[in-house]
Amino acid sequence: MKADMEELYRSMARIRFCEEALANLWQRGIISGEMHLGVGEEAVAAGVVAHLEDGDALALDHRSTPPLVARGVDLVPLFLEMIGDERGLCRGWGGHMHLFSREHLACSSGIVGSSAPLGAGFALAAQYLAPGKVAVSFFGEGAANQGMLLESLNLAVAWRLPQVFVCKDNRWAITTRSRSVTGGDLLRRARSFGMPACRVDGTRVEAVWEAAGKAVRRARAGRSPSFLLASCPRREGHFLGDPLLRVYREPLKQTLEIGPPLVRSLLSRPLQAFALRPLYMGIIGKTLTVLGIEKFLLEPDPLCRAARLVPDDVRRRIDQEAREEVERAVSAAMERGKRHA
Amino acid sequence: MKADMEELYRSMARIRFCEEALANLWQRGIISGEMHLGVGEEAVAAGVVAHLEDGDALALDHRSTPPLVARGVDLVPLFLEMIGDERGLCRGWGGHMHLFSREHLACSSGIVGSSAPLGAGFALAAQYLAPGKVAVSFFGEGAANQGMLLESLNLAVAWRLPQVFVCKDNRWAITTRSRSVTGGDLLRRARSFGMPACRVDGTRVEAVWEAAGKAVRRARAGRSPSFLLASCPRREGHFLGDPLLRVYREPLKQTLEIGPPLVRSLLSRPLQAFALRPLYMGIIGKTLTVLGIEKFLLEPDPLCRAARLVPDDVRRRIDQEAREEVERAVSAAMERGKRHA
Amino acid sequence: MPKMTFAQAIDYALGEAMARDERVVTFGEDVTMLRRNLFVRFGPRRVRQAPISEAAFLAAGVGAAMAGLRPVVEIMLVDFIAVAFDALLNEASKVRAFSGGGWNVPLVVRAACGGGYGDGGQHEQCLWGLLSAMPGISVAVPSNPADAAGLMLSAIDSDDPVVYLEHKLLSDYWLDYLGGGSRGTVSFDVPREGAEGEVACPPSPVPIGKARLVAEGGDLSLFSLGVGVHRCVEAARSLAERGIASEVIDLRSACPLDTELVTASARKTGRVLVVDEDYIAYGLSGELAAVLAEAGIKADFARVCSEGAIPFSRKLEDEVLPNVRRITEAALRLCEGRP
Amino acid sequence: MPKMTFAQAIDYALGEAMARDERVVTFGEDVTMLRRNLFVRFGPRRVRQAPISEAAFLAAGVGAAMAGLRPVVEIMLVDFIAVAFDALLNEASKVRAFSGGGWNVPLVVRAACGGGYGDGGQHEQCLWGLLSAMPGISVAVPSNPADAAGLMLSAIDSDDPVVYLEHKLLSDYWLDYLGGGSRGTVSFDVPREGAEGEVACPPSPVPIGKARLVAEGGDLSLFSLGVGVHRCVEAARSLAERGIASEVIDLRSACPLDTELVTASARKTGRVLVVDEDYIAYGLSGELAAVLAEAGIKADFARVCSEGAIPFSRKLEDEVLPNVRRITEAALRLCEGRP
Ligand SMILES: Cc1ncc(C[n+]2csc(CCOP(=O)(O)OP(=O)(O)O)c2C)c(N)n1
Ligand SMILES: Cc1ncc(C[n+]2csc(CCOP(=O)(O)OP(=O)(O)O)c2C)c(N)n1
Ligand SMILES: [Mg+2]
Ligand SMILES: [Mg+2]
Repeated sequence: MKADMEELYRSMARIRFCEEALANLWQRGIISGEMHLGVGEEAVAAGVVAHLEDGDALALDHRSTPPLVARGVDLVPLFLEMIGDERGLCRGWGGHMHLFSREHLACSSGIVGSSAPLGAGFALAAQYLAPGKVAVSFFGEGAANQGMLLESLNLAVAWRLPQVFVCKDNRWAITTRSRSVTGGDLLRRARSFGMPACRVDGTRVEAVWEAAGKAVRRARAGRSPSFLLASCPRREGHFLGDPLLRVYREPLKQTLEIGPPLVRSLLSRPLQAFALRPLYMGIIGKTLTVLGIEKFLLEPDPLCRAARLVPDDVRRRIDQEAREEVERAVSAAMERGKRHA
Repeated sequence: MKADMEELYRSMARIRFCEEALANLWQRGIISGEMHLGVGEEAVAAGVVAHLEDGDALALDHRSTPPLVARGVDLVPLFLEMIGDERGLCRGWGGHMHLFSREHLACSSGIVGSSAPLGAGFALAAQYLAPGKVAVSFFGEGAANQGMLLESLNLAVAWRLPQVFVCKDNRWAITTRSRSVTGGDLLRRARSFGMPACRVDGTRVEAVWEAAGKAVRRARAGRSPSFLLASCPRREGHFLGDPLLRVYREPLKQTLEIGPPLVRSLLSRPLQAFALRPLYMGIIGKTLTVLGIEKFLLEPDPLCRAARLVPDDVRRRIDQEAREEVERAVSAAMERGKRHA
Repeated sequence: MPKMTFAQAIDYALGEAMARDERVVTFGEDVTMLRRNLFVRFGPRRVRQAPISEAAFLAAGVGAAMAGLRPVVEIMLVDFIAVAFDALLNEASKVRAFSGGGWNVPLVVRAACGGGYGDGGQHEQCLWGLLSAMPGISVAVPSNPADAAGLMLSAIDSDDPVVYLEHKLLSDYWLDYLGGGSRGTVSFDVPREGAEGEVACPPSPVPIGKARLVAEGGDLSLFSLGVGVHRCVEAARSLAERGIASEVIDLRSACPLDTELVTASARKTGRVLVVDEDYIAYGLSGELAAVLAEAGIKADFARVCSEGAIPFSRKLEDEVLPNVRRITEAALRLCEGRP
Repeated sequence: MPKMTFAQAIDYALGEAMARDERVVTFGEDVTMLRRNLFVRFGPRRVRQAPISEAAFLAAGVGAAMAGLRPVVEIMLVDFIAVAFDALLNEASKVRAFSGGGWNVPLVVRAACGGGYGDGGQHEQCLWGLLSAMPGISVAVPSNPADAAGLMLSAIDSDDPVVYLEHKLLSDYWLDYLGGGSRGTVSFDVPREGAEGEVACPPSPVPIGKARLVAEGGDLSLFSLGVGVHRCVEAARSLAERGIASEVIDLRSACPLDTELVTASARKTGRVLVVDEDYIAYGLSGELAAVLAEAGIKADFARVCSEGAIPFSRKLEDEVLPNVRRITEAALRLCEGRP
């Protein structure tokens, strides 16, 4: 079987436009709290979710909208939920980190790592109630150091759960370079629990689709769980308004905010380790720089990459349809939200 | 450097006689609660602890007496603690699962897996307060599925902690065959976190001593943590009075206790899966048999093995000295305990 | 009605529920052996051995319950729930709220609790206070075989998470396992009416949140649950000898509380003594005090609870856990108006 | 005395403690950035980045404290303590007891808590009730910069574990991070006297367990901590307009409780209203009710708390968290003797 590039591209476009709409609503103050976008993860979400069918389950983390959009969750209740409306997907109780759709067997949690055991539970239930169905857990590379996630890798193997673990490796956990606090290599780590694991370029939807297909089929056949390590960029910082990104967006303002206290610390008494302080300052500076460079120069945009695999006119048509769909959903949500308020 | 076999044997003999004394006190009802013995683990405890020096730390699990005895904890307060005396090592508050010796930087915990992060903390403190000192964590192969232990493997590598993880693989976690609930292989698992790991026959003290020496030196030099997987038999069941062992010790009595309810279940209505029930019954039976056979036929006794490496007369002298030392300590403890009661 | 031990009653109810409903499964460490009678009946698919990974398998229980199973997850001793706390605090107890009422978690967490056999403070805690502090979870604590069976049935039938606590002093096999009952050389203060008794056949459900009036009396209300109930009954006997008539109420669950029965009794007697094997601070005794105060009941009030960590030494332990002497003394002080 | 924000005050005290005592170290996720001012001053050895492994690094904090360090371990948001609960419940809080008093754990657990910015129920909990239910641990909850600095010093100086909770509504950088304060389009009901104020230089310790009398009054006692204190002060103002004089007490710590001040105030006013952003059941309000009842104080009693999970929607959230309207109404009912 070959990937249906048009459908994958459509899925990715829908995700991207939804994320952009969310960013816009958030910037306008209509969405409250943190807002972790999945911009950059479109290929992973689209490529994996394309293999799911009715009765399959999804356990998601704090970047839960892309897989839900790909899964076909109704956009109007989704946006209504985001704006805290009581006719939202969760009646305004969940919000963007706790999106639940019973109909799609999809849940999310803001506790890093918990999507793994929750997904294991879905997979376990499938063994009894719906053989042949699978559960997919999405999480980040930072979550791969969380105990319950590591336990789940073992549990899935021990119980032969029809589960697929999808690790979205964007190399960062908030402001921490994950490599700097992670021992060994995640692929070997997953394999060491006795499940097949493969690395895939998470900016290439066709590659994700291919690898995910194998993993899902394996799970469906009841053969074993698998682990997918998909590298993908973090194009919008950890969350919207990420102070580190703001250093680049509003360099003057942020430097004025962050700078003076840092300089004060540099000179503060007693002068313990005085000679070393510029070095420490340098570490902070370097983190900021790396974050900035990665964002602006090096990271490929998965949507652009996918676009190249679709005929131009088709792509334009899909773009327009997806954009209109999202715009309609946002207006409908805003409309109903207002009427209700 | 070569192992000082006499000293290692002495350490093992002391451990064994202490464990036997504990068993005796427990059987007489003088020690309350569970009693997990370390009979079978003498070579691991002796071989590892022989490398420790002042300022090194120990984090232990529910089989904590062997390493403490090897470490030179005073036997009288140790026994006094076991009998719940207020002049015991922990004034009668800790008991056999919560033995603490501040003087030896040694702690234990009955929560499976916790010795790993507690040991990480000791190692962390050493980095600041006592460079060159190390921390050793002891735990079982069953604990290797506990999240905080897995996290600790990563933490130790990420922070380059001077820590040695010692996994005593006795193949069982209470009545569970660990292999049946463990994915992959523990050696690969430890290595996948980026630390050296090696397997060693935990019934051969000279082999343990050699492997532990490398690991401890590596930690002392600040180079990295290591993982030791030492296989060792579980010669006394999970704990004293283990009902599964009793099937062999008091076959008639136990069969009378365990049997009839099982048969009742076999025949209970409604007869779901009736045809399969004898199979299920067989699984129970097989577990019991495997446990029994392992104990009585296959398992080598580490103490006997070590004895062969020591001249006969020396061994006899050591045996006698150790036995007398333990007997003296037990009598002193019982004496004081009585005086106090 | 046949006589059963406390432990038999629980597994009897669980077995009946499993026979009745395919969706009821149980998993946890060592269940093959701990529940061997159910294992022989239902096999390894429905009585499933788990690795020592409480955080993962309890959260898996949450997911499985969301997807339509009715799992009874065993966490051997309730003390170990600490390593799996997130599954309760941030997942199980919140799904109904977060989903706007659209999704629920029919999960039972089964664990043994309580002390009195000298196993030390990491294995003898009760923790029903801690567990009741999470909105969205019920906590059932039976004190006798009939309730043990009835509450287990209700827990399994409940559409929301229930923690079911089985006191080890009432459960012969736990005492045998952990207290070393196999030795003839130890004995435990096991309340007989708790450890064995009649159980309806088939077992009849006991609603969670309905307390039981164990003894009537007009001078003093004794509120407790689990083993504490039996200690209260014993204390009430010795109080009766001094002419004090105590009302003993078995709360049966720490959450929800049967505020109706509790307030009625307190109103009647005007004196309340809470007997709680769990920790004194921020626990059952506090919540009861607040419930009474909110209802405008200004009863005399005292509490006999565990004041801190439970010591290993049997002698020390007997002093720390609420015992008949402490209960009686506190009751007398209360009745005499002494502080 | 210089003016500081709440957040500055905490890190100021922490920085002073680190400068004074080499054994004070801090670690947790993202501390390089979250504590960048301390990082620049003390470097990566003493401000140490951790993987997302709270269970391991909090327990490592326990071990490190036992071995002589004085770690301040950051658990970003207190909600996440659930994944590391064992380190507190079964390790940190029990070492002193288990070792027969011979060993102690000078550990500070620092976490942000509280809601009011629309982040949903897994990120906005208070949990000081849950944390206080473990014997052997103190829980400090400052409500203003001076206390924030002073309690942090005392926490670090304490020889036993202290959980130090930093309310996000008072901490500008957390609000900026999690509430998205960088947008000009949102606003939060930040209590001004809590978010900024004078701090002694050098900071002076505030003993843990000593409450503060914020306002005197004879008609009614309002007990609270954290942001709740400011809500009480505001309610007291509007009550004063109706001729009701409220006494406002900032408990400053959920455990230990300043029972002396609390009972004195309740005795004086005869009416107690507990305002608690944490959950209503099995929490602070209950414990206070029991403390009062035990002391024989039969005051009128009511509580305004969070009744259950905190909803995401700002509108719903404002209703669930104790707000000035709910406090005022409850106070009025209490003063009018209505239920
Ligand atoms: C148990 C827990 N610890 C910490 C956090 C705070 N937190 C939220 S997202 C995040 C980073 C997660 O990194 P990763 O898993 O790589 O996902 P990413 O955000 O990069 O997609 C952290 C530490 C949390 N929500 N839960
Ligand atoms: C967190 C936790 N879960 C379960 C238990 C109960 N338990 C005590 S010992 C044990 C088996 C441990 O197996 P292993 O680590 O292999 O050590 P062994 O007893 O074989 O030496 C279990 C499950 C516990 N004490 N703590
Ligand atoms: Mg990441
Ligand atoms: Mg083992």
